[in-house]
Amino acid sequence: MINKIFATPEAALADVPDGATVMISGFGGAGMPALLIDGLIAQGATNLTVVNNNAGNADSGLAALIGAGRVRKILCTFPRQADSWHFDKLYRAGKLELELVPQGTLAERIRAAGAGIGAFFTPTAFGTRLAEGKETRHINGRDYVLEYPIHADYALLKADRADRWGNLSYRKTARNFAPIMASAAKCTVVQVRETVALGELDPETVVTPGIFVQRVIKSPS
Amino acid sequence: MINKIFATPEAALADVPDGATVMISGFGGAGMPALLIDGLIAQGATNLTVVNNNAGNADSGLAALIGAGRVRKILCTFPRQADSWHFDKLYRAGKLELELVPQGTLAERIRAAGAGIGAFFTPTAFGTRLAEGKETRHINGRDYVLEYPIHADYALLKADRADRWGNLSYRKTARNFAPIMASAAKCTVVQVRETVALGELDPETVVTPGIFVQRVIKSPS
Amino acid sequence: MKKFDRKQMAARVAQDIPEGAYVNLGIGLPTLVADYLPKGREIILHSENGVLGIGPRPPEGEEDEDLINAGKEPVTLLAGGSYFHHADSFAMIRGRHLDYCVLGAFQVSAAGDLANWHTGAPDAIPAVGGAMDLAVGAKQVLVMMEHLTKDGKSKLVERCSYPLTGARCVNRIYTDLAVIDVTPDGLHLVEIVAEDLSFDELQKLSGVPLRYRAAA
Amino acid sequence: MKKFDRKQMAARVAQDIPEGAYVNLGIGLPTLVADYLPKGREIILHSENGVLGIGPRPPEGEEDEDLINAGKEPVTLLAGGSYFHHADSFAMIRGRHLDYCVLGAFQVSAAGDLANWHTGAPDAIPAVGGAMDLAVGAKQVLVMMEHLTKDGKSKLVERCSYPLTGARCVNRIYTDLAVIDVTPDGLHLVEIVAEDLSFDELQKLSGVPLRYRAAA
Repeated sequence: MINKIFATPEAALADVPDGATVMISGFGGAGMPALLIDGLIAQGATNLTVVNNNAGNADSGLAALIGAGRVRKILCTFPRQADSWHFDKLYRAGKLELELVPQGTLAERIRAAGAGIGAFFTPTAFGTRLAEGKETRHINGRDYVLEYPIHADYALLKADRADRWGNLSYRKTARNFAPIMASAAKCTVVQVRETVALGELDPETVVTPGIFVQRVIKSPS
Repeated sequence: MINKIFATPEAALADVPDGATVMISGFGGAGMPALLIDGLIAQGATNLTVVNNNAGNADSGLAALIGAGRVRKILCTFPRQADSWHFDKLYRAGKLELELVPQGTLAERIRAAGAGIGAFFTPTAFGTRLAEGKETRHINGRDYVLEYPIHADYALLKADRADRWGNLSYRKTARNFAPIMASAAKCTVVQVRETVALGELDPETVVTPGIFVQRVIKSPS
Repeated sequence: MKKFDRKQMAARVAQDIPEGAYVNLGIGLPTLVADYLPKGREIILHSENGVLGIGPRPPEGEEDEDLINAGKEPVTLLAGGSYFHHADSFAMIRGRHLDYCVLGAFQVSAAGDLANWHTGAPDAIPAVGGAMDLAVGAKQVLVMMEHLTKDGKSKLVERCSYPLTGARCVNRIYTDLAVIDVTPDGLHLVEIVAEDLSFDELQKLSGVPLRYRAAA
Repeated sequence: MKKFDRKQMAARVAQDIPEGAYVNLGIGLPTLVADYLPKGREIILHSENGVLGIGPRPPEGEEDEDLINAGKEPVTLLAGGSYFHHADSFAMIRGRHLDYCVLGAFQVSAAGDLANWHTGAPDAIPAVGGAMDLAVGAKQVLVMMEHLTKDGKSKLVERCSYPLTGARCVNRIYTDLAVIDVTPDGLHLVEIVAEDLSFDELQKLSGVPLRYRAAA
């Protein structure tokens, strides 16, 4: 019987190696998998490349992972925040590499990885500093920049409900990056508010089919 | 007050000009907008370019549009069927141009149009006759073919439920091409089984947000 | 001269947004436009974090941490709203489905170049968010900014000195002094909004030549 | 010699599909594999028209025209199934999320090239469907075909004479005579399935050299 539901974050994250690329869902706090990030900090993997919209806030979650010195590089769109002090300090000290990506390009590069697209031309950032050194092309009256997929070894996600096949539903704007990150990682680990029996999720409303999910952890309530 | 619900197919299709590119949803009969296709036949526009998975079956729907001589060119993935006689006859007579596209490439080209992507590299069809003459590239150990978006003037779609903002839900595998076609056309016209009050569709389960929909017609029950 | 305040600026932008429009309001000053949309005019607000149909800020104590806008402020959802993931959200933006976006700016050039993400300071930590996508994607890009910097320099410039967000992307500029259209032959004044400000005075405060044009 | 019939072929393929696998069964002969998946082994079937978790054919009279597979036959949905649109469905395929696909074939070459969409006849109306996507996308591409054409020619060939569906994409071939792996150094016999057929006889019926190899 297929059962993707794991008992503990420790078990679900045991094999994350040093040097892994890890996608982390969430936009600010909405959809941030706090339980899994804490699990990753406890697990100890280091030299990580992290993909997230931001670069951590205050002292918990992604900020704590960065603060613990585990992150070598971050791909994100908006690192600078009033409370991104862990990132700011390491970045200014030259200890943390930043690849700044426009938000839509970040989303499309993640989606491209999941969809088997080798590269794509996007109009975003053409003529700006973020397209410097990149291949460009004029297509049908418009200028485009060539962008490549972002693949990950692990995706750590938060969803609302899951069944044992790994089907997921989300809650409101907490959905954000999770469905595309699920498709772009070799191993997708999801923390959910609730696990339900197979068949309880309406097949019309499954947002992430279980084919994209390897491991599920229920958050303690 | 926004109200995208039209009273009749005639009103919703009145402005389709000769020479338009028209996407038509459906995979076989599932999701085929029969009412709108009949409306288009009655409306009289000709010299059309049609985008569909198939090239019509038997004597109704898309097959009737083809049989009426209104279609100049068809982009599809599987024209040849036991009952595709209208297509077969005109194609063999050289009166109907065919652009045969692998199914996943067809879907991705439609999605690219809706998503503002200028072109993309896909591994599908590399080394085959369907990639002849196309630009190719070796990226990260794999061979790819460059493909361009398919834009449409109109999309004729079938969905299950709609509200006056044009939000749509679908039923089972009748969903198929409709959500991506909705995004790729300048004017998306949808026939639905049922129209509902604003707010009756669960915001978590709207599959096609109304931003992609211009006109809605309720099918007679 | 009496300049428009932030609320007046927001109301002036709101006045130009028609019934049925799909609109993205940028973080900061542009977000204020939502409060001044004319009553009874149905306008559908998009936020790049995956929501269409944003309603007003919830009452104190009824905030939902899972329902926020791109500025990470709590919002509500109107009847008819919907949620979607980030790739779909930016497909809407990049695919030219939004009728309008309203963005803040550091500088706008006579050609409609927009600089709003980076001051160019070498030690600044950069952050771009969805601005570059909105700049190339929305059918109409509206900029909302003060006419002058804090030290009195024009934010309308011949050529942006700050790094660009997008080239030739701005359609209309709303400042605390005037409403100005970007056209193929330069900037055209639509309307002076500051009280007791002549065209000549406005021109002196602006870093680029302005032309008169009948209001749209 | 007694060849495997279609049901035996389907059962032989089914035997190799492990618990938990995500599988796409091509139109025609491969669809039959669904009927022979071992009871109690949970396997999730995908169809390119936007469904995961396909169940058995519905009883007569309970067909739903909105619930079909890629062969346009009525199917059912298992608990745990889900629906999605065509771009998402082919993202699953192209993005290498399917563990297996099973495809029919006109010819397979010693290098694993697959020809299954076009006979090359100049007057034929071509049709490709999702075959080219499946050929490049599935982690394991299994081919299921008769060993010989109707006029007795080997469908295993040095070089496909029919137009290709995909180059170097096939992993394993199931025929009515044998199971054969495609490896970097040619075709390796896994198992003879026809009764009373020697390796030498099988080799004579095959258009390319076969090597022995221990069954996987």
